[in-house]
Amino acid sequence: MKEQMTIVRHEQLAKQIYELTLSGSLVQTMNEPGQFVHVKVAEYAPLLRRPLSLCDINKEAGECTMIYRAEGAGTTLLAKKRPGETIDVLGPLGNGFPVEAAKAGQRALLVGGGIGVPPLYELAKQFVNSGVSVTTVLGFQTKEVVFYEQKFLTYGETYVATVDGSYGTKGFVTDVINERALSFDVLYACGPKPMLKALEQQFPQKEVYLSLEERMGCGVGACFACVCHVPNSETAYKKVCSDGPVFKAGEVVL
Amino acid sequence: MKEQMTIVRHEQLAKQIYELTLSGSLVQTMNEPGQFVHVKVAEYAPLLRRPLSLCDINKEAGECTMIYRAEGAGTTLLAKKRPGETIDVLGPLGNGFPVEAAKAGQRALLVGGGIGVPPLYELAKQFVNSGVSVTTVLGFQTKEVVFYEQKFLTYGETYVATVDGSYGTKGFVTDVINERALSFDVLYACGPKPMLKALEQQFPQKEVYLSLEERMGCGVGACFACVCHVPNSETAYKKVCSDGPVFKAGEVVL
Amino acid sequence: MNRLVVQLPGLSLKNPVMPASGCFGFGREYAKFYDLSVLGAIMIKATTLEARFGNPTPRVAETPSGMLNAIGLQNPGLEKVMEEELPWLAQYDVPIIANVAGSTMEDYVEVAKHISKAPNVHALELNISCPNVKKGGIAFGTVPEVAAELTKLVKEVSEVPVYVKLSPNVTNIVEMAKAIEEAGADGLTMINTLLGMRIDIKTAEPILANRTGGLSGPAIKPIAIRMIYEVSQAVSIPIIGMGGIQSAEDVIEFFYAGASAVAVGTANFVDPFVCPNIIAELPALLDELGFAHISECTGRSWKKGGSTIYCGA
Amino acid sequence: MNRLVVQLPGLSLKNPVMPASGCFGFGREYAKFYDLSVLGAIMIKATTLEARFGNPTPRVAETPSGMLNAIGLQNPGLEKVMEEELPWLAQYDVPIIANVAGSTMEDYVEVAKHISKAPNVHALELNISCPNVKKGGIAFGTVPEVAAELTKLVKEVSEVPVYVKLSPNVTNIVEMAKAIEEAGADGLTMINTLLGMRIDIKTAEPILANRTGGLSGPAIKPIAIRMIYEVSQAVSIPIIGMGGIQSAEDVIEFFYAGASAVAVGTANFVDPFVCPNIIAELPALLDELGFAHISECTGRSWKKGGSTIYCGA
Ligand SMILES: Cc1cc2nc3c(=O)[nH]c(=O)nc-3n(C[C@H](O)[C@H](O)[C@H](O)COP(=O)(O)OP(=O)(O)OC[C@H]3O[C@@H](n4cnc5c(N)ncnc54)[C@H](O)[C@@H]3O)c2cc1C
Ligand SMILES: Cc1cc2nc3c(=O)[nH]c(=O)nc-3n(C[C@H](O)[C@H](O)[C@H](O)COP(=O)(O)OP(=O)(O)OC[C@H]3O[C@@H](n4cnc5c(N)ncnc54)[C@H](O)[C@@H]3O)c2cc1C
Ligand SMILES: Cc1cc2nc3c(=O)[nH]c(=O)nc-3n(C[C@H](O)[C@H](O)[C@H](O)COP(=O)(O)O)c2cc1C
Ligand SMILES: Cc1cc2nc3c(=O)[nH]c(=O)nc-3n(C[C@H](O)[C@H](O)[C@H](O)COP(=O)(O)O)c2cc1C
Ligand code: FES
Ligand code: FES
Repeated sequence: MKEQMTIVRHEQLAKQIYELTLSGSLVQTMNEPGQFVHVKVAEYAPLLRRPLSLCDINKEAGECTMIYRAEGAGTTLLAKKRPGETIDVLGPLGNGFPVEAAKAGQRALLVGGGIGVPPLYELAKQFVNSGVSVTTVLGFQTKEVVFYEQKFLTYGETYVATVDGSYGTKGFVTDVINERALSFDVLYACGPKPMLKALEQQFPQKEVYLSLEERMGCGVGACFACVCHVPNSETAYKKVCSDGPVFKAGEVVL
Repeated sequence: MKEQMTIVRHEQLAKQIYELTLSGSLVQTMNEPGQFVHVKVAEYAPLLRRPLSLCDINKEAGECTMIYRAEGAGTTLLAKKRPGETIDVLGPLGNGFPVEAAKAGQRALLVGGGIGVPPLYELAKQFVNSGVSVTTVLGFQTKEVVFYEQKFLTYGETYVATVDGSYGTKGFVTDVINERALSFDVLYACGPKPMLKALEQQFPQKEVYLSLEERMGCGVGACFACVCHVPNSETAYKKVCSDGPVFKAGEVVL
Repeated sequence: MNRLVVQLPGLSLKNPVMPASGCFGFGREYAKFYDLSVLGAIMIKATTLEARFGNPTPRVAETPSGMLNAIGLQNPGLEKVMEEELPWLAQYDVPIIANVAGSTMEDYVEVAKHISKAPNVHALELNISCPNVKKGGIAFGTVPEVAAELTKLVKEVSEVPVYVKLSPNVTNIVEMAKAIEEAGADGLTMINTLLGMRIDIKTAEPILANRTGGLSGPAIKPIAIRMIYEVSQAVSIPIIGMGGIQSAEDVIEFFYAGASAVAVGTANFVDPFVCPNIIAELPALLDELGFAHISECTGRSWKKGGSTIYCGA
Repeated sequence: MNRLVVQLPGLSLKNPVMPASGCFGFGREYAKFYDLSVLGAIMIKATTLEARFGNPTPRVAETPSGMLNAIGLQNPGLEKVMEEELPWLAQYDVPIIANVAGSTMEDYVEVAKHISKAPNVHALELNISCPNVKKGGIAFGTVPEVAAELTKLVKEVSEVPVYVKLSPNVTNIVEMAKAIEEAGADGLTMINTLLGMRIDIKTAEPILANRTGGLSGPAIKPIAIRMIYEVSQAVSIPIIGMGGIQSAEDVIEFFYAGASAVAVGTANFVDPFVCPNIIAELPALLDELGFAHISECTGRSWKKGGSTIYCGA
């Protein structure tokens, strides 16, 4: 569950956005899109691991890919690492998207916001392999940070929205869904909390799965850092790291 | 005085002993053997810089070489760095060995103990260039950590002692000097304090220069971490980092 | 191989390394990584009378070589701990140290009375210093008389030895320790976290929803070492040391300072295998340093002649 | 570009960034790296009545994201500072804050009386908290009444405003701060170092010859932020904040917590250019955060509505 994995590729995709491909035997234990790895970027500081979602699992090649935004101390340092160097990876952790919730012949709507886009890629891949049709809507702040549109296009219809209108539809992912009146059987989303809330509210009658983000300590369920409330209880809780990060809409309070 | 220098070579010479060659424009400001550079090994931790003596200054190639023992946190991390990576270097710092104290035609005795050996190499080189004859005595704990004997041989007679007798003369550098009755005009030494004390006591009538080691904060004379006493005064002091690290025997209390 | 065996009041430890309270839940999560029976003991998450949800999130923030937490003593409450967590832990051959917390003295007494009856609870650890509970918690840990009174009350009802966990947020840690020793504590555990804070540069809001939180991790190690060094020379009850331990070398440093056993907190988050790794590395380190038994290290930095035996490098 | 200008009692600062006492000597060494006139002010090394050699070496030890020091107030004594160091510093257009230390109240008073007459000394900083001086020093910094009395005595003789430097090694920093404010201090500087220790794994001896030392550097930043956050809400005199500052972002964090200016200590050792670099970066950071003037940041984390103006990301 913990390995020094080797960087095989490390490329910048967009402004501050990096694609990191690692090889190691841990890949053989990776199955679910939406699961994450917990990455130790440097030997001493930063101290804590960084959670990054699995974006692509390639068991044949023994490789997995993550996409991340270099912003704070840890990810900025990570962005400086080069192929050949190794990284301490713990995982896969958490419970991912239930792929089986969409049956062959059904249509899954995948909605990603910003750095929430990556886990949807492995999900799209698995759907296409199991005969589920995929529609993807990706939302970004601005043109400069758009990534993976082409990659998603190979799996199905793909729409992009940017908040400032510099690329694709101007506005939010929900604007695209509404304008295009996109239909689907099951919805899967990952992105900022306001986006998840909007989707939860808009489709109360649908089967909707949401991937949450929360600051983590341990990443394995031991420290109680990442809890969220369960509806209608003052003390009941779920842990984002080990019960999630993917929850069915309504299961937890957003 | 501060530069991100690039690693051009990084090789292991002996057990835990590494030779690090850096290139950068700072090399053009490096002149005195015995001066040191203050190296920041990683971006965050370890926090403090590590003092390392200049071992070889190659202005033509724009390269300088240091030799260090990987032992604690900083040097162990340093040993993992590979050619092409950069290191934050501050220097050259301190006052080195007075090369001009030995005149052409005279003989200099260079005495190094363990990881005190490196600065003597640039010193030997400069002596040979200025017509001073060089005798070198190198002391190590054991055979496994012996380095640079061949390199010193190109500049003159070279003797090696090991404490456990596994290589060269069994015993200390002073044993070699006594047994061989080595003669010299000026003595230059760098190594553990007991060795420096022994040399100071043995040659009270000679011109002797000693390079000291002390735990440092700033490395530039501002923090008062590295002071030593001056004989016959309770408050007078010298700073190893900025007044030294090389002192004339008798100038400071060992 | 009994050179790691340590005997403390109520605790017969196969080795002196245990996870610290709050950094290991009730053991279930780390049981997926390794067999918990390798541990010297387990300090379980603070238990309160009633179930607590704790503070709003974010509850953790990273700091240089450390982290802040403001979990707020989330736990399922005494009843569930007694009925679900402790029986589950009983499958492992490992003594449990139950961390007891509350808002009032009565809370502590009530929890202590019951939890000390659980067969695998071999000792209590009174958490009088949690900086994240607004009512009471912090005052218990900073006023010697109050800490002493609480210790006495709990001692009266507990069926197992009582260790009191010291807060480092005090002017005079020795005074606290002595008051608690005099009140009858069987041992001390130290240190709990230092009160700290971080502010988000973009929003100007504290990063933690609770605003302040407890600082733990390697950053606080020198403070822990200093406090254990001072306290161990002033009291005669044993100390379980903690605060930033990450390696077998750190363990030895805590012993030298005066600890008789150690707990590992934050480092579990960095490396889930840290406890078994440290336990595995200790014998070789003892060889290297020339000690037959780890107990020889306790207090070595201040015991007379402490520095004469080992003559390395 | 006067958006960095800060007015404090006695101090008209072109920017709020200054090196912290003891981390910059008397300026001579860093003058080789850059023009000292770029600095907001300089806090010079603690000055005592007589010259002091200080403690035996080793005097420093590294810790995770920090360092311990036990210099022991080495300095050339009042006379030499007045005759050599301060006149030398007068060539730069930069106000000096003289750090005053001693073993007795009389010492402090004597040094304060004289050094406050130097033309380029614009304020005093009373170092009542240096943990390395065995006689007296530590008590001054931990007992509110004693600190208040010392403040009063020094205020009586000083010709310039008096700032008092708070020790973090106390249970109740707010109580200390209020006592000192009431005694007439013009400002506070905080925090001094935390008392810590490291032990050599091979020898079992403390690494510092003085055994314990003061912990500084990024490791202590969250503690400094918390203390400034608490104190700035309780007093109305300004605070010069310090403790682990390494970057322009750190400076803003200290301002948000409640500081009106900042000092940079340990970071000078890591990067001799850190002060001018921070000063150069501040204007762009203010732009990014949407502030016209750095003073708008002071206390923003607790001032009402503090979080509503900036709407980033
Ligand atoms: C389950 C999960 C999956 C994620 N997957 C991805 C991904 O695929 N790609 C990606 O770019 N980001 C992802 N994130 C967010 C990512 O973890 C943070 O952006 C990252 O930890 C920030 O680290 P830093 O060094 O840049 O920031 P710093 O500011 O240095 O981080 C300081 C601390 O805060 C935590 N932190 C800061 N921002 C966040 C955040 N948004 N969420 C959680 N913790 C945070 C860090 O982990 C660290 O402990 C994921 C988060 C979670 C919880
Ligand atoms: C002027 C000078 C020149 C030196 N030249 C060389 C050289 O050419 N090659 C070489 O191998 N070593 C040299 N040293 C010693 C070298 O600086 C230390 O071995 C090194 O700093 C240890 O770092 P670490 O990360 O291994 O140890 P750690 O234990 O992680 O170091 C912790 C702290 O203690 C300091 N420290 C530890 N040991 C020493 C020591 N022996 N001297 C000074 N500070 C120490 C470190 O600098 C650091 O601040 C020199 C020292 C000085 C003062
Ligand atoms: C997330 C977290 C939760 C904690 N919860 C508790 C607790 O419930 N009870 C307690 O006594 N200490 C608690 N602590 C303090 C630790 O047990 C320990 O004293 C402290 O973290 C110092 O050790 P460390 O630096 O190894 O983490 C907690 C610490 C952390 C980091
Ligand atoms: C080597 C060293 C020497 C110091 N000397 C003094 C001093 O003489 N007087 C004083 O008030 N503070 C002294 N300090 C404390 C600093 O001024 C500062 O308060 C503390 O280091 C925290 O800031 P930092 O983390 O930026 O270093 C010293 C600190 C260090 C590291
Ligand atoms: S991060 Fe520790 S419980 Fe989720
Ligand atoms: S290391 Fe700071 S004065 Fe020498």
